[in-house]
Amino acid sequence: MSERRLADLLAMWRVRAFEEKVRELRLAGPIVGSVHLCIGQEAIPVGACDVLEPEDALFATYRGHGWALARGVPAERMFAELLGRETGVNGGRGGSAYFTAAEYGFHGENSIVGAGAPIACGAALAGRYDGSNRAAVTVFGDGAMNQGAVHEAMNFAAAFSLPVVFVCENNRYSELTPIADMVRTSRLADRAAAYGMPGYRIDGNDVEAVRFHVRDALEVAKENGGPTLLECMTERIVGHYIGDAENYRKPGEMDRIRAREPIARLRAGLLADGVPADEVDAVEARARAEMETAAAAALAAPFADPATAREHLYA
Amino acid sequence: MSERRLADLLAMWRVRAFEEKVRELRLAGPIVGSVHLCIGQEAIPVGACDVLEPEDALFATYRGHGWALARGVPAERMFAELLGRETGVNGGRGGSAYFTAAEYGFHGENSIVGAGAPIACGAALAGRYDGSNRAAVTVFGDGAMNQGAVHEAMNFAAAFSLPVVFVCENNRYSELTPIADMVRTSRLADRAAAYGMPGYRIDGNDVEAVRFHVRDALEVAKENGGPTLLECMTERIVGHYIGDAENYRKPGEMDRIRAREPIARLRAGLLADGVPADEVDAVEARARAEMETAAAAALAAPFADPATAREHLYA
Amino acid sequence: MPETRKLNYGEAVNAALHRLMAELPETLVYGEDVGLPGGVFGVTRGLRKQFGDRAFDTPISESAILGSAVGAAMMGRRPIVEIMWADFSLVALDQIVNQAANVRYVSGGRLTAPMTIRTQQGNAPGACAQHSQCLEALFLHVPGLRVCMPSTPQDAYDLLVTAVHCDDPVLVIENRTLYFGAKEEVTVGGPVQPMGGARVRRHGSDVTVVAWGAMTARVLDAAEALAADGIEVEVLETPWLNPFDTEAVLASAGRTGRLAVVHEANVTGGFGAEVVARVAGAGVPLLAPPIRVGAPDVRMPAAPILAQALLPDADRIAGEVRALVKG
Amino acid sequence: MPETRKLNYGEAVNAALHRLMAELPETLVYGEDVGLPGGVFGVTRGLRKQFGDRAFDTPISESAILGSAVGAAMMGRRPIVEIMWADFSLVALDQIVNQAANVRYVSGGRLTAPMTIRTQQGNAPGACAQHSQCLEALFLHVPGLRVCMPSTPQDAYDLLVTAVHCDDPVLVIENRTLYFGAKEEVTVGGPVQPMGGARVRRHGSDVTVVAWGAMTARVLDAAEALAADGIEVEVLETPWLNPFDTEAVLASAGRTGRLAVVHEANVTGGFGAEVVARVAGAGVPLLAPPIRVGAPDVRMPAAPILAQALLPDADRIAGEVRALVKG
Ligand SMILES: Cc1ncc(C[n+]2csc(CCOP(=O)(O)OP(=O)(O)O)c2C)c(N)n1
Ligand SMILES: Cc1ncc(C[n+]2csc(CCOP(=O)(O)OP(=O)(O)O)c2C)c(N)n1
Ligand SMILES: [Mg+2]
Ligand SMILES: [Mg+2]
Repeated sequence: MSERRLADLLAMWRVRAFEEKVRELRLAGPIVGSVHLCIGQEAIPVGACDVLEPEDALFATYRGHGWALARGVPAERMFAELLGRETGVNGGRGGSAYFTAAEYGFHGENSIVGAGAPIACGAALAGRYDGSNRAAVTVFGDGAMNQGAVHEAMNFAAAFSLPVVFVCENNRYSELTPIADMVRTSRLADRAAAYGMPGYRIDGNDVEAVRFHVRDALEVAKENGGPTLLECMTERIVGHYIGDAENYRKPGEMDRIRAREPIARLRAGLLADGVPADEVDAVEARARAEMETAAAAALAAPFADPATAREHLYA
Repeated sequence: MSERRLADLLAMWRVRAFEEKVRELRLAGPIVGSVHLCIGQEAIPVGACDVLEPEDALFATYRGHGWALARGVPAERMFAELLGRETGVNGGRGGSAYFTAAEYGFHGENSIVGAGAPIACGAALAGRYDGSNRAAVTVFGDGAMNQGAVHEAMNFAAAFSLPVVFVCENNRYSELTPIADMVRTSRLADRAAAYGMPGYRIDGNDVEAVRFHVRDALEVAKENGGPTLLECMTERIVGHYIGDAENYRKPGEMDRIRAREPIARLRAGLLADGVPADEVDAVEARARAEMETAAAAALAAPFADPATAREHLYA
Repeated sequence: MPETRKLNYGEAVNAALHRLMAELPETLVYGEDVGLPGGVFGVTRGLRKQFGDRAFDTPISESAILGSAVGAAMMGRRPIVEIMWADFSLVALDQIVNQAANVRYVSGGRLTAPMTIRTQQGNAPGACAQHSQCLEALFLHVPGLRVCMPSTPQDAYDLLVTAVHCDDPVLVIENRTLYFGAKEEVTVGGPVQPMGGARVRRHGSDVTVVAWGAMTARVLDAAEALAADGIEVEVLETPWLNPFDTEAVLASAGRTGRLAVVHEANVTGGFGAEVVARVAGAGVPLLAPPIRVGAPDVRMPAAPILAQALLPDADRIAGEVRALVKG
Repeated sequence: MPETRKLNYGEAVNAALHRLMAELPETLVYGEDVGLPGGVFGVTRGLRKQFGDRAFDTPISESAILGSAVGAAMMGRRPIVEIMWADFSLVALDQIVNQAANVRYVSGGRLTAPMTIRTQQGNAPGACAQHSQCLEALFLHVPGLRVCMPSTPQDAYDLLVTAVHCDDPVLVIENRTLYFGAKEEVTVGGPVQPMGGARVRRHGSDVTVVAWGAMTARVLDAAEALAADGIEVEVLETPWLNPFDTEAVLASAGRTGRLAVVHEANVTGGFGAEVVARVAGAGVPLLAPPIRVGAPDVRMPAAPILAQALLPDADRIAGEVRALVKG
């Protein structure tokens, strides 16, 4: 048991160390443009991807680095992507907010709020005809629940009992605006009932809870039971994007967030269970070292070749 | 009491007689293009418009003739509109499916499924600032419930407690496709809970029930209680549009529909209550006569002047 | 084994769909009312019966229809989805422009979106401003999409077959006023035609008129009338708008020395501007400034008497082309 | 009482919004993050504080934002709504094209939609294909809308003031790479300027370059470089694209005998085609075929090194204009 929890911790630390390295590279210059980190939300991708099968399709958002990493996309190729290198998963075409790596079962980030949900329905639909046992997972934020495309996707999936898991990462903010101010009832999971599908609000900072619920939803989906909505409660420890002044935070908010963030929590649990502190902390060191190595390799790679910028528009 | 019911009957007969005359003119030639009749659904506009105040805004769909008539738009100007005459409410620019008559409190049909719902939110929002006591009513079909814009509008209205009444005319079909096949749970009123607003499924063929619920929803709205969704169960006695072969009808379906359609039902109720048959039937005759007169006047009006076709694009 | 059948435009689309469903098992056909009812224009009739749940009806959810097509195509299906009117694509344009058009480019070709969007557009008598627009110019400004607009039964068949075989997103824009036109001899079952290319619908030496969609027939009528006046019009139809056969236009305009472009869409910002700009940019010497004939920049009124005052018809086209030739 | 202030582009927008909220009680300002946070670019800062609930945040619901603006405008409000990126308008284009643009025309002027849509567009370093598009051509093909694209602080102020005073729907397309530019002297509080008109940003006799948006500054840089080579460029900025000052373009091109149009949008189907087509159609005699400079027809890659290879910069513009002049 503590082995799995250490593995979870490592996976979460990989995500966090990746994100922290990205932030460093963004602030130092080599990475440019808008970057959305998932620091504080690591338990969701780690718990979910652990139970995905290779045939499953995964659609994330601009806040998708953690999902890609947890799905197995090599960190070096992700750094390279953010750095605009030839070796990036998309050779720099996608960048931080819109890369894709289908060869690793990661069907892409998306920079349009809510747009991945209908696309995931299509991936699930395809499985009806291609003999695969595919389910599709689509990830989006609390704010995306108010976007028309997400509504259409939920009804479409429910009406046709498509194997889709709708993962809503409720980090309480849509950019700089509290979701609580933009809805009348704040339990977004309850919206599932509108479509006749199950919806659960779960602790998104508990990797075990995420794993349980995603596995359960995938099983239902693959047994032709149709879609599920999982509202995973979490919080960003960082801004919406790198550079966000976070003026919207309330007094004490950050302390509260830090007290229940998933990594600190799992670490505390492991220590309480008697796992030696050095063993636990070695995990962090290992993850950080991996990310340093990956980043260094990416930084050493050649830039994307401008002569190729017009390629691959059409078949 | 029977006086009000006779008035309801007259109002419903006016709608039906109008629609039947439109069908005649469409089949005979003078009206061209796609026409969507509301025969069978008359109780909804008649019950609802009876309790609307002059300051309220009303947004209907392409199936909006009944709503316009019940709101007080003169039949002659509506016939003229459908006939492309200069005297039409929009001088022929709107036609059967997209006319508007704000001067009568009818803020327009709309030929894009679901598009009127966000617009109605704006009309309601305006009332917050202009000192009026306006509520907005937006009408759409069962199929429109699956359109993204309607979802966004419901959340928008609920989040801001806007005085909007969402009237869903559930006639069990979206064009030629049963709504039951396009949703997982067929009680559309239950979707209101997703937004934290009340939702009621009501008998849309009972003019009294419609009046009660719309009045109640308007009162709540005007007391700052926010929006309500009313799912009004009804059925078309006619095709989706004039010319629809209605191949999708099941055996016995039309008989069942005719047995509970609102006019026959109210007529039977009046007779059962002892209102003399000739008094009841005089209502139909009066409505038909009015519509014949109105249509004749419209047919006698000059066609819209092609020289004006480019006017009124910009201020 | 190619064979010849007498089909009208709508039937030709239907024949192409039957062929495609039979020869490409990865095809799916779906959209509002396209399954059991066979489409509001009857164009998808028979598919549900013959191909079962590979043809189905959907909710009125254009974002879900288009988005799911993107996702299914990424996974190797070849969806053929219908947007009932081109006007309705505007509720979900994101899925075409921000999603479908990016798939191949951003992934460097590792993911693709081989999907076909069938739609139809234009004015028909009595149609309102929300059911009358010609929107091809919007799609033609979006790199990553292919766009065609057949006007004959043969092209309705051929272009759809080519579109569905294409490994990129293709918009096939049909026209409801053509569906129930005259039956013509249509060769079905032949080889998949290459994408692109123009059609010389009439040879002439005095002026080149480029047209597409429902305007093609009106231009041919106008050319007939002008021939009686001794004006010989070369009518070049470009049913493929992306890829567009610029060479054919340059060559014809170079030969005749005069150019008119006719489309039903509003003139300003219409694709006619692009055609004129290409000819001007290529420095083709012309005897007179090129003209564009289209709907004036106004919304479309429902009353036929008003709409007719705006839409190009054979008379107006002939008049403008005559003025171009006679100076 | 006009006064002069040192403002950058973003501050000029902010100043215009403050003025408009103060002078037109029927204005409302709303959109995603525009209220309490003051906008993701800080452009709406202070409005919430000063004008209370006339400035507010909304859900991420572009159809609701735009649709409610149409409805509020019909009822006499003058909403100023923000679509954070022009790319996002594609999830809700229906409300602009099928709804807002039709209100006045269909009702014969009895209903109107005096709403302003503020958005911003274009590439900024690192931005992905879904956050980089220049979409003005789509809106310019829609009769019933007004469209402008200010590039200077003064125009950012003036055009927005004019837009909000206009009784029709107006799109004001800003550019986020300009928001934090240099402060300039801006006259605020002056009379509402008329809609339309071009700006001669530089006089020259050898070639006319028409530009708008973020390209204007690059064209001016290119003109400076070309002047060193003895090529005198007339730089005509057309911040109003609808109405478009065709006369000014014809006159300038007629004077210089050469025409280039520069925009950041993809070339095919861009509004540059319309400008060229108007000049060609007017028969303005030119010494060389007109050229269009813009992004090639491809999606926008995120890596700056790739994007730079596609976007027109001063060097490329100068090179193409030089080739035009030198033949
Ligand atoms: C259609 C659309 N509208 C607006 C935006 C701008 N935007 C980017 S992220 C974001 C907030 C999303 O909030 P949420 O869904 O809660 O996700 P989070 O960022 O919190 O993970 C917004 C409004 C967008 N990208 N797409
Ligand atoms: C966005 C959009 N999609 C599709 C259509 C075509 N269409 C017109 S009416 C209709 C069916 C609407 O069904 P419902 O909402 O139940 O209303 P009803 O016609 O039954 O009154 C459809 C699909 C449209 N007008 N707009
Ligand atoms: Mg969030
Ligand atoms: Mg219905």
